[in-house]
Amino acid sequence: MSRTAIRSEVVEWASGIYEDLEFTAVRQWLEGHPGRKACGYLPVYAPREVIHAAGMLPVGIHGSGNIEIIRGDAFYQSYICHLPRSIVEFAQSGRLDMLSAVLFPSTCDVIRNLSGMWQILFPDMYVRYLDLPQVADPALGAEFWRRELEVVRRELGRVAGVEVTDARLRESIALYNEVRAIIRQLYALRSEKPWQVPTEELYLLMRAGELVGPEAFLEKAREYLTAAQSDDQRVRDRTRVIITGSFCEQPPLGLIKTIERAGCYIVDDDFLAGNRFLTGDVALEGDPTTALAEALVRGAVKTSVLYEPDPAGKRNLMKNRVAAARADGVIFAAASFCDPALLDRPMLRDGAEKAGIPCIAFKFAENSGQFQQFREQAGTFSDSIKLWGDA
Amino acid sequence: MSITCFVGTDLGSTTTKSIVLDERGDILGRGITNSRSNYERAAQVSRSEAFINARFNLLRREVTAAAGHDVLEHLLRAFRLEQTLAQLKRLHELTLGAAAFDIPGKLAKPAREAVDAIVAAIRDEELARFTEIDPSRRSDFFRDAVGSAWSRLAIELADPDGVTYDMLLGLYDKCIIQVENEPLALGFSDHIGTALLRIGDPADVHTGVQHAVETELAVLGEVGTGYGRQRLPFPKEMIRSEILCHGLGASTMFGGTRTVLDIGGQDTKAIQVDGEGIVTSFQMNDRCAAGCGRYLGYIADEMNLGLHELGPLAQQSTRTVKINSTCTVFAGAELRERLSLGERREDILAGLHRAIMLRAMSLLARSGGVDDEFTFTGGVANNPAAVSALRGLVTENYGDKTLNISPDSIYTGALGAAIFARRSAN
Amino acid sequence: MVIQKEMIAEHYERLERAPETGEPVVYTFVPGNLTELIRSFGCLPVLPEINALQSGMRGKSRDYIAEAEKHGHSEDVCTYVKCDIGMVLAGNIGPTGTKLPKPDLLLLSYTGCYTFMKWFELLREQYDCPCVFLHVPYQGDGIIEPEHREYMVKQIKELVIPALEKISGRKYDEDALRERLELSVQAEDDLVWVLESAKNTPSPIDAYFGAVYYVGPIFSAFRGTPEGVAYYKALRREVQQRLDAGLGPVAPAGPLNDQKYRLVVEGPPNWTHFREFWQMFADEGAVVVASTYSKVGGTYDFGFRHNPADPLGTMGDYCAGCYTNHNLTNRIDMLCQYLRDYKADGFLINSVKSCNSFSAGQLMILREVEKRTGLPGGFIESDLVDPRYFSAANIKNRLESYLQMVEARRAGGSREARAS
Amino acid sequence: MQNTVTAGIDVGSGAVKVVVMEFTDGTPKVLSQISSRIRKRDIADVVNEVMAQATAASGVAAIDYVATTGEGEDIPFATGHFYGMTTHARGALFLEPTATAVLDAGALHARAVAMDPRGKVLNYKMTSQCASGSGQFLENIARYLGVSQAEIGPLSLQADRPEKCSGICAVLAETDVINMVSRGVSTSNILRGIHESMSGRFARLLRSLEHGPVIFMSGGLAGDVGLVKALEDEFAALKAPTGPPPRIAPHPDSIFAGALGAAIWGEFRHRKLGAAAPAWKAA
Ligand SMILES: Nc1ncnc2c1ncn2[C@@H]1O[C@H](COP(=O)(O)OP(=O)(O)O)[C@@H](O)[C@H]1O
Ligand SMILES: Nc1ncnc2c1ncn2[C@@H]1O[C@H](COP(=O)(O)OP(=O)(O)O)[C@@H](O)[C@H]1O
Ligand code: SF4
Ligand code: SF4
Ligand code: SF4
Repeated sequence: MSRTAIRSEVVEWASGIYEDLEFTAVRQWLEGHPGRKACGYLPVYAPREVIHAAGMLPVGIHGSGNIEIIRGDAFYQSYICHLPRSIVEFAQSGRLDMLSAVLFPSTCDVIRNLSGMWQILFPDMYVRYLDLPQVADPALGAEFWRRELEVVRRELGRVAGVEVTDARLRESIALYNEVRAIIRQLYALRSEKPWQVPTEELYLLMRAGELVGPEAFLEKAREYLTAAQSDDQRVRDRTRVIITGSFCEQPPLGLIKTIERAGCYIVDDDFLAGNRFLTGDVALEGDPTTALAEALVRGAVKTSVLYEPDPAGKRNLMKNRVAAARADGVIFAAASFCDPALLDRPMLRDGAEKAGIPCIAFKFAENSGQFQQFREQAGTFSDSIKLWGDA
Repeated sequence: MSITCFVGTDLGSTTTKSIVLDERGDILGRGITNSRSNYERAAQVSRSEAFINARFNLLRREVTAAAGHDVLEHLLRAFRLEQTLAQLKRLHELTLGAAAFDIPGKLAKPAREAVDAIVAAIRDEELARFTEIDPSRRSDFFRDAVGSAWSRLAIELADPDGVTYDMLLGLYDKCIIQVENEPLALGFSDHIGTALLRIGDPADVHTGVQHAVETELAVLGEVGTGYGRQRLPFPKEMIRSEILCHGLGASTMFGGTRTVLDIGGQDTKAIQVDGEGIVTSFQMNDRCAAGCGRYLGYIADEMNLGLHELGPLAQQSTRTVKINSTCTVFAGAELRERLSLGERREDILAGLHRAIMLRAMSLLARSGGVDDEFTFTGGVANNPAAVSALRGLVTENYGDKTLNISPDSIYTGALGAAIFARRSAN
Repeated sequence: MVIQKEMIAEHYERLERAPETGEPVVYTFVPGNLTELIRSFGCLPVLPEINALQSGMRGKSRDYIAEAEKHGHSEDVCTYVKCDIGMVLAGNIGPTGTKLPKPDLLLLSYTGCYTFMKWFELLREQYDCPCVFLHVPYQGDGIIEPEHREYMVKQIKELVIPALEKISGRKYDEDALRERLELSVQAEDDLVWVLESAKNTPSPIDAYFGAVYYVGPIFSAFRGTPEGVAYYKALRREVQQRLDAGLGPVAPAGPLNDQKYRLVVEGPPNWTHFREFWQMFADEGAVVVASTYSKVGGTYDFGFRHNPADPLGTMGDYCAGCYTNHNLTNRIDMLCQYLRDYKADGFLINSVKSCNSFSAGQLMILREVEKRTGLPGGFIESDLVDPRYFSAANIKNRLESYLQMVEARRAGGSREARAS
Repeated sequence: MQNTVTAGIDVGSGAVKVVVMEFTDGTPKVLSQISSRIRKRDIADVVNEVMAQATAASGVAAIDYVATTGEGEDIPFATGHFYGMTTHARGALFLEPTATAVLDAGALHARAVAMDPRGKVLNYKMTSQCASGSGQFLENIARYLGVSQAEIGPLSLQADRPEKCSGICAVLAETDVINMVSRGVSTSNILRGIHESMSGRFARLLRSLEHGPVIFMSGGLAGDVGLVKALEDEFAALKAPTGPPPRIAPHPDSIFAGALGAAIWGEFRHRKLGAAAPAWKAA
């Protein structure tokens, strides 16, 4: 098969998974693994290693703009972001019945409260709210998180009927280290040659990775990476931008396409940030739970979800990311009503602008259907960077 | 003869409806008009229409027996014609006045001539319509019926370098308000005489008409409801929330009702009632009026169609277009954009109807779901495409449920109010 | 009450003088406020939420919010934050017209609300001052897990106390803290008595609109102070008098003695139209007999009291027990219990746009409480301090419809009772 | 140096505007400008029609660069496309060389754009997908009140006791207006009230930018003197902390700002790209 064909096959596979509102991939996995179970997790970060080590399929629950909302709106007022509506819609229509457990990380109060709703709506599912360690002191934070992880480890083991031994957990950690590595490579390639890795494709691949388990993902990601490295595409005259603020509710694919078509290359983003939450490898030596805890407390990506102990941290974040990605500008694209993203934005934007980085900001919803506004803004942004260069 | 009766008036945001009940609680008359700037007037007009309707119902049996059904129909249409002509006459006077005042200099004369010509043409059309055997349907409201004729004729008569279309339409827009808000004499006794003459004054119906004129309709109780209820000239205890009225009205129409969906012009309500018609929970749309009946009104305007034509057109769709935004004010723009993207009118319309119903489904879910039996009320229930979209969504999400729609659905709130009036009088 | 006004005015004046007197200033939040600890170091607490709500009541929030939005804040986020940031940008003049001092320390007790974290990160940018973070784990499973308690105590010991020692130059004095905690308990007892007086018919208090005044001192700067104790004693006397006389609370347009409906309310009030909002209830003869909002700074009526014998542990329990730190199941249980204990006719949720911590999930609460108690629930929407989101007509319509429904159901219920 | 002829086509949601410009040694001159309301017609037809009229009126035989803006991305004979804010900023400077910001208010949207003296967009802010305070809303109300578009402004200027129009939703605000009419509030006072709520909204947009001293108004609403006055009053009442309130600068040709900007940027690109075959020739 030609490289282009391999690549488009992978993208098509991923796109099929993305478009599928029935979680067929998960159901198929369960059929193919009799006796095993699936555990969902909400954005942004959940310790997938622990789920995997319990022999369960980790299932990222990210909402969707493509599902018609009927019951979801029954639980949410108009001024709450869209994500929990589609998730509740999935759940209430029985599409998530195959899950035996769901983890709710402390991303924001919406997801936090959703954990309580879940407990009431699905009393038979194991539900755990994961209070990520929000603390300035690493020793205290790591110790707290280690204990939390122990609880999850023990209880998922109970749900799965498996003892999550150190050896099992270490194996899972090793596997996820590989996953993290390949994602880093894909992101690096896109940043290097964005025309080779259109964000639309990268995104679909990442999105599929949330549903198929690490083994299947690794296989496809490797195929795609090899093909993309050498499948030469036309280089266009576009502006290099970072998209930030979309770590939880995901933008519709149309928005990603619109931004690229309006003259921008996306060279860094925080879509599905959970899969890049730990910036480095997790240690394979020593107690694996401690290793996971340390990795989060000492090596988490800088994000709105976690407290920033460094007073200059917010100010410098965009500057550092822009430098790393050699970007021309930053697009703050947050989900409407997303507290974490929107409350952080003034600080991040201030820092960026003080560093002379052009910025624009807009809000979307996962079900935004009209893109003119975004096209107009992204277009004007790239117009002005192109017409005026550094001036 | 005297008949005891009870009146309920529902001052909606788009239409005002009245129901007259007799002593036994049977509907004696229905009246409807478009809500307008003067709430009190709107309530008076719809009330007076309900009494006209009541009197026609009173004379129905006698006239039908004496002269046959066709004569009754003919008389009714003649009566409507007389009312229309009376309003048209007033509109004519006012527009001439406005033309003299607003349009300066040498255009004043041609403007007045154009007004004369338009009014004469409308008058002719109305007369011609009267002689037609089975005239096509159109809005019952003077504003809409005459407005669309005016606009059509103004396009024909306009002169881009002289009296323009905008000027002519401006005259209409300005004066129609006054016509609507003046207390014109449009009641039963005002026009029944001339209406009789117009159909040749058949002697065999005189007694029936005489009886209807002479019957006293003694109002023992009156309750107001609806969006504008606070402005009705009623004491507080005679005013009921429209939620309660819709619940009670729907449950009276269909005794098994447990869930009510009411979609009116500006609001949507999902109501759950118990076996007695008492509301147990309700939800209404928040401050955003997206996806309410008015939305369809804008769409109809944009397409130059009557409201009643929208549904049937949407039902010809083969492929529902997905619509996201349902901001009512932008409805027209959304439609234009979709059309410019090459979508078919029917398909867009189908999408719009589905979008409205999706919002309604959310409210229903919020209020506690859809229970058997389910009754759909309010003006939008007259729209077959809305009904079939709703039916589909309900079945998909709640399984098979009995869906009731009454031909009187738009009067549900008024009916509930009238029943309250009757109850509190007893 | 006059005393309350004086207490508050005095506190703000003292804050204004703080730069001269050298009293260190600690900013912190109402839920999870460690007032006794702060005071035991001779520091003065500032509660930005209180400033925000006061600005809302005094008609200043609109401009402050506009100011914050001009500086890049989104329309979508909590308006308390924007109101506060706007106030700071506009010169940091507090609600009573006195200048607010800069914080020497931001004590970020991360309790029951995500926004707190961002709020103080934002203030840290403004003031360039130290910020100490106290992570209070959420009661995800509806209990305070022992490890969580231990974790909080450790943080107080290892992070909070050293930070306070640093800015005040004083050593931690556990006995002084104990004394303050004892004062807290006295005030807490009286407050609970006052809140529970609403079990009487007619209720001598409004446990929502009135209670926001009553909880003011204890939720903010005056817990663990002699002034606080005196205030609650006086309040208790006043309520006792009304109770003895069979009188109801005094709504903005006059006393509400003729109480047609007894309601339980969930959610914070609107501050920009506070009096108008209250009067809408009073006009219909509705009195609120219990509310959850009056528990954001502590769920004392469920038995919690500060325990002087275990000063740090009790502070952990206090933080973790504030209303919004409870999971949904607990919140639902609490409402159901109020409806029963206070013999209410129904409950009403005022859902505010600002606050995800409160609002996300309220529609589910509505449904569950209705299901469990069989009592009718109502739902209205507004905002805390953004006047743009208060639509009087809309709220009035919903409220009226709701109360008419309550009445119809009462009448219907009695008819059914007669029939059987 | 040779003369360059360019055309700018601005496809709005309500109207299509076309200008034809000639540049002599880089100095621009407008040869013709035509606008036509779309009024339920097919957009492609309107564009062709207006283009034909504009080119006929300009008398040129060929156009070197046809630049589109607004919703005109798909016009087949265009040479290039610029995004709306880029062109409005440039067009504004052409019409009002001192302008520091543009308020572009049309039927469906409003946006405020701050630019530097070269027309570079520095910052912008736009309204959301909600119609409250939009031109469409004003249009609906005027229609209801029986007031023609040209009369809105002058009537609003006559207001003595403007009635505030509450409510966030335009549909509900319409009901407010109906209420006002029934309370006998005069048309002038109602219109002024709406203008005030719109100008409040616009001022908020503007104030969230660093808008400088001269605000150019473009878009259909720039022709509304009542709105312009309300906006001026709004700013005057604000007592900007630094300096006098900004000057609001409407311009009789402001509806052409987008098309002008497109034509000017077209010339800029044409110079950069070098001579190519003309984009359009007289038939
Ligand atoms: N004949 C009809 N066919 C289709 N739709 C109709 C018809 N009559 C009224 N409607 C719809 O009903 C709406 C008005 O409903 P109504 O219940 O009278 O509202 P309200 O009580 O708010 O005035 C209109 O906006 C329109 O969409
Ligand atoms: N003289 C005028 N007075 C008031 N409003 C006007 C005037 N001329 C046009 N408008 C309004 O301007 C709007 C159209 O503006 P335009 O910029 O063409 O919009 P768009 O770009 O969205 O098509 C309409 O809402 C119309 O009502
Ligand atoms: S999108 Fe933002 S507000 Fe919504 S759940 Fe995610 S983090 Fe929370
Ligand atoms: S989100 Fe709610 S709890 Fe948090 S600061 Fe705002 S109002 Fe307070
Ligand atoms: S979106 Fe439209 S319908 Fe909704 S509030 Fe805005 S103007 Fe009203």
